Amino acid sequence: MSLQLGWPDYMVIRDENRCIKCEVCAKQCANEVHKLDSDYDKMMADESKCVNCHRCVALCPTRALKIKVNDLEFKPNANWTGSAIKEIYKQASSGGVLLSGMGNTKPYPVYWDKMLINASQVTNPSIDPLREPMETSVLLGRKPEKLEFDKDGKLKTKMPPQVKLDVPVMFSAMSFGSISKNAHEALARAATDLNIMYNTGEGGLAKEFYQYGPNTIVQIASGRFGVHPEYLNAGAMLEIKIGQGAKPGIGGHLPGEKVGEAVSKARMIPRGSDAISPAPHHDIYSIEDLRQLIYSLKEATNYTKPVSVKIAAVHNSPAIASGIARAGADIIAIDGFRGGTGAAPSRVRDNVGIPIELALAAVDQRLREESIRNDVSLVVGGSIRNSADIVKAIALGADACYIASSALIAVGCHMCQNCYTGKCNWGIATQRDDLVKRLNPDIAYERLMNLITAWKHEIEELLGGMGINAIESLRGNRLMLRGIGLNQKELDILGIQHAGE
Amino acid sequence: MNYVIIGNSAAAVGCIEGLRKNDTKASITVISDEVHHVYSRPLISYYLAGTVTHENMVYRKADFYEKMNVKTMLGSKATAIDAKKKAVTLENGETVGYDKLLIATGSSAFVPPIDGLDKQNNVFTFLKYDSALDIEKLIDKDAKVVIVGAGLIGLKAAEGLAPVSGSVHVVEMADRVLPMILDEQGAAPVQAKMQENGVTFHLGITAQKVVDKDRVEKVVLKDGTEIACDVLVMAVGVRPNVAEAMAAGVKANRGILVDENMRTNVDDIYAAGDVTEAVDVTTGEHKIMALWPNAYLQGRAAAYDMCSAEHDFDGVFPMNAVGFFGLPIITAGVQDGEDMQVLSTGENGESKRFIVKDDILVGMILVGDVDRAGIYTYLMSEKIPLSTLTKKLTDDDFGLMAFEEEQRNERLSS
Amino acid sequence: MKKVYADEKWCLGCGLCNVYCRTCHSETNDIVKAHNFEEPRPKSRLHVETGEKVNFALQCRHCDDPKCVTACITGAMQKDPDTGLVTNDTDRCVGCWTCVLACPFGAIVRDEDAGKVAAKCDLCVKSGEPECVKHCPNNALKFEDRE
Amino acid sequence: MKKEGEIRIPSGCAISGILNKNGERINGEDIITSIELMRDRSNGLGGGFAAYGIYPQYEDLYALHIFYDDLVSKASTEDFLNRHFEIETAGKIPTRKKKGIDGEPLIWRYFVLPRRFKLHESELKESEYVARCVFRINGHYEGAYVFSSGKNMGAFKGVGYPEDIGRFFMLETYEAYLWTSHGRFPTNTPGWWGGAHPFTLLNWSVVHNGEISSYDANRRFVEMYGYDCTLQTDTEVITYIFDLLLRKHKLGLKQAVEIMATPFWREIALMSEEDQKKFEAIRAVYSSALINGPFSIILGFEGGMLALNDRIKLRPLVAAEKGDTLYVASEEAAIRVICSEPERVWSPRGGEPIIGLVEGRR
Repeated sequence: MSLQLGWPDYMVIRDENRCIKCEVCAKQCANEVHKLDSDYDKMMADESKCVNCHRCVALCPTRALKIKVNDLEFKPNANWTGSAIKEIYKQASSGGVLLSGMGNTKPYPVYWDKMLINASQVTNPSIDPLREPMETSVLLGRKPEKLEFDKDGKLKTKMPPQVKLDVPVMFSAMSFGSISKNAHEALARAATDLNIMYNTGEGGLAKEFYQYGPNTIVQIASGRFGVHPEYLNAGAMLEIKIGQGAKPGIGGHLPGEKVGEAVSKARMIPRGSDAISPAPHHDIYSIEDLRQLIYSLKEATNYTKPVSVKIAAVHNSPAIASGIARAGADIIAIDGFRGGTGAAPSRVRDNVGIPIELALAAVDQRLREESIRNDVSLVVGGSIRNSADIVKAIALGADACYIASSALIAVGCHMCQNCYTGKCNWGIATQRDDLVKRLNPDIAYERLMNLITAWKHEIEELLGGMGINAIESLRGNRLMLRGIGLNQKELDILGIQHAGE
Repeated sequence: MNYVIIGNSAAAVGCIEGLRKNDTKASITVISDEVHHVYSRPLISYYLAGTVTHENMVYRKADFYEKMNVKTMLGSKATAIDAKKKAVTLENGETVGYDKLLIATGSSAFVPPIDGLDKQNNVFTFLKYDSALDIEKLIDKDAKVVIVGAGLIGLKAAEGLAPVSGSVHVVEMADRVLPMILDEQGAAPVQAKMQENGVTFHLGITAQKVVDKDRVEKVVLKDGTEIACDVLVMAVGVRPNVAEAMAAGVKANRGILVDENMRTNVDDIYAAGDVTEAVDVTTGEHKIMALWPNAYLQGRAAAYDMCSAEHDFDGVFPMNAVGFFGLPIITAGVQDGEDMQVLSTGENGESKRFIVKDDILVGMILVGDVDRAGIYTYLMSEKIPLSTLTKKLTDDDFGLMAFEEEQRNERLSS
Repeated sequence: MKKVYADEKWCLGCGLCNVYCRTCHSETNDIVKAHNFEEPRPKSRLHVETGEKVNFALQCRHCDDPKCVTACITGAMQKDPDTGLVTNDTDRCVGCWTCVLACPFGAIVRDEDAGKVAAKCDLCVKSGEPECVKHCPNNALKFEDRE
Repeated sequence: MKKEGEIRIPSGCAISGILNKNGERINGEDIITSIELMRDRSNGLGGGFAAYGIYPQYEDLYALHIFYDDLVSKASTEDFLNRHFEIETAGKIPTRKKKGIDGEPLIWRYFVLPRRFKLHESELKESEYVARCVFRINGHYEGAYVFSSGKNMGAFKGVGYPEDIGRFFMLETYEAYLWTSHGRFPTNTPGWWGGAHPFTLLNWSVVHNGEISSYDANRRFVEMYGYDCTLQTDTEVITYIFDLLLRKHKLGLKQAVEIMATPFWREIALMSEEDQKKFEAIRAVYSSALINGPFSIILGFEGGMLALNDRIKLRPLVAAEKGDTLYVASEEAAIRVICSEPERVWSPRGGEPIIGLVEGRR
């Protein structure tokens, strides 16, 4: 079909006075947007291929390039917006489901930005983290109801396995396959040196990554790719992935092009074959089935590693979370609907699930009402963008946060949302050798270290400001939060008062 | 230890610098019939063309001898060597004793027998700074220059004199320029380039006689062509200056025979530079390789051997970089022989010609595009089998990428 | 001595090193002017070799026993005994290209525009790190002392 | 303006405690003198005392001290009391008129025991039964507030300077082996008698100087275990944490301290492997019972007292000893004013407890 009803989404704007025809843009664009025209000795652009990933912009040594959203518009219509119309064009031309990468783009409320953090003034001294100890470590795992000591004060209770994080942040599940080996390596190395955890995602684990075991969460998802006893015992924590915030109720699909030799080995599937994760686990059709899987995994790992169950934040999350806690999970991970993904149907991504803030507040409250909040750890993810989001999440009741998009942005992701094409110009969401090498894990590692170290400092500052010197004293400390511009229902669900109250 | 060097050019400097690397105290004496501070012989044509100043003619800075603690006896010709007494006799009768002696006397121009060519004061060779200074006095915008010989020296003389004189005619017995190093394909663009710049060639012919009174006024070729002449440059060839050495019992063919450490057959007598016949490491044959870089390396190799110092001297082979009016030419190794395979490429007056024997690169001629030629030189000196390379020699982007990964990375990390 | 080392594993062949090398060796020290306006056009002293799987940027290795120095007919090419830096005195260089012939890395660049002289990496350390290293977007060039 | 319990009110304070380790009883004059010296640490909006050993004649009965806003609330509360307790005796707590003390509620005292069948029916331990009844009254009977519920001990508190409160309650007429007291400096309060310190539950009493920044984390933690933080005060939540740890989880005082002012990770790192494991377990299980922010507290209980600072000592706390008497106070002067030549005076480090136990008692 040659009839194209739409037009390129972006415009490539080149300052001819600044362009030095070094061709860096051409060499760096996997979408082949830029080209040196030798007849006219000028750089030319095919804008229809541009995905606005900014690789060319970032590398252009003279800042001669700008990518702008194409400002060509339809007749103004608040209902039939340009994107609504263009999506119809696309589907009418392709007959396919609209795909997208990364997180929800719709303007739903971001509750993090509607909560404000408290600080001490006069009655209670703020603490200077540069001068006083400031503790950001947390322990994830199941907690017994109480501890027993003998008469000499020695501990009698046998503790279930715990995982200690120096900062309440973990790199959440991103499979080797959806992201490149170099990205994976950077995450693993940074997690190790930060003493936090990274998550294998559902892609299994290449042997060379076993060395990062103490800081690895091995994930078991519905496709069971790369799952075997050695894998289960390779990490320090296990995670059953039930759902993902970006696509609740949907399985995964790694296209065969991304299944090269290394990915094929790690996943234990033939090279070039599509890796399709079913929507549900076909051995979990109910909560009691989950219990069986949790205990199977505990048996397989000799009760030495905590088991997490990850769900997408959906309407009924509090009850589901309660069930998970009672089914024996040690950690409940909840992923909000702004969370990222390598590929999701756009309609699902943009319309299914609920914001993590509300899910977190509701789950924490529900578990407290059932007096089981202290039994389990609660980890939340789904668009944690900065240290303040983390502080707010913990004040709402989380033990720790999962970050993925932030980590990828730290190593270069520009949120073009085209991960599913496998042509990630930043070497992150790709398996193409020439693109993969663009992400030097040494650099990526350092940037991740920097990011989390910076966040740690900020968390310490915010804690100190609140007069708190251990992060556990912030957990569930909702008095430290006030809402801004929220209605009473939202305040009630978040369990916070409005600013000024 | 007392080192004596006869000669004061590249080989001498190589020897001095080599000695001083290993021995800061020993006495070093340089004896030369030339009066000049060590200068760069190949720059003579540049000097005449006015592109290099007198100050820049020096090969090493003015304080070189002082810094190197070298005793110089410049303007003193060594007339005899007594290998038994280990002494050199100078023209003035003085003798200089040595423990180790380097003969680096270079070569002299060979002047063929031409009728009437005798003792005229406007006939020059083009080997020494003194001749350049003499020529300079006779050159003006109307001066007519005739050069006999279109070898390297002849053409460099032509290049140097063309811009500052009225006319330059070059007479060459062979049918092309640079017959010793270029084939026809390589020679044509050189000739063209020189003609563009005002040089007239008379090829495949010899000068039969000169017409003179007290100076040469005309050169008459075999076919009777007469060429008016104010300055005549004789550049048909050179001869190593071996006489004094041979008299002392040093063995020589055309040049002094030396081994890989520049030793002659006589104990404690070494020879280096244009005066020698050394081993061409690409062929294993002894030959004269009268080229500046080789002279330096040989002088230095001799020094290391004199001091019994470790030295990873790879030996030398013919290699040369020249250029005429901006057209660069690089040659190395052999140009022909048995069982040779020739690979060539090129267009628009640029050409590359590689001579391969048994999977090893043994020679090349690059005209015009000489970039990265050293990589080929490296292939030759290291005798790297071409079949291990991932690219063809004639590929446009031939480079270190052609090497296998391990070798390449070793090179990159050196 | 500290030298620039290329790591072909991470080189993207983007050529930014060339851009910054050229700029650093320009009169104006301005990228745009150096590339678009300056006459003669400044030369980069690097060779970026690109292949299907690997790329690398190569510049003068500042060898211990530099063949370019021993080959130089004018004495323009010298290795500084203290710093180890191999530099070419462009006032004395006549552009005979013997160094080009001698350098086993092919690292010497002919600068025909700037008066026919050999151009080579001088490690431009005035700003701490050579420009190519500083601007390599993927750490494929390292300025290190590996001896 | 919202009253205590409807809003959280930060405050600064003075505290003081006197314990005779032999169980010898002294009257209330000394503790009043001690707290009076620190008058400028209070602002007249709250003061109070806890005294142990004051009701030897009713040693086995729960002494409920209750504030009533009015007779209506008294009537309904007494109805509740009658249904749940055998009331041995009841009456107004004796007071005297005191300048600066006004607006006092009705202040009643009941010596009670749980009704047998009710207790049996509840299947609770006696103490838990009593505690729940207290929560019930405080949470659901408007205008009534039980401010003391232990045996052979009692709290006396109100709005005013502490020394005035002490004299208002005629504490010189009581004899106790342990006295604690509190002068309050709330930054914003309508002055509600129930909001004054000490806060008590059963035999626990807590006086506290500070404003704990972990409040809501602590509150939401204890509320999982049946506590109802109606007052939203630090002392209330601290008391409940003590009650949870000491009474419900049966931990020792030392462990309670190790939980509430737990060592820093960097200190734990230097400990023996066994202790590292212990503290890792403590910080895992009881992380929400860590009291964070500035505080110095005195926990009074039947068997003695425990004084404790926050981990980085953001509030003052001084201790002294003379003979069998242990003194703790916010300021050294407040000790010296009643004990001119102490044998030993020291300032405990942050997180380091001072524990004084009475011979022969728990």
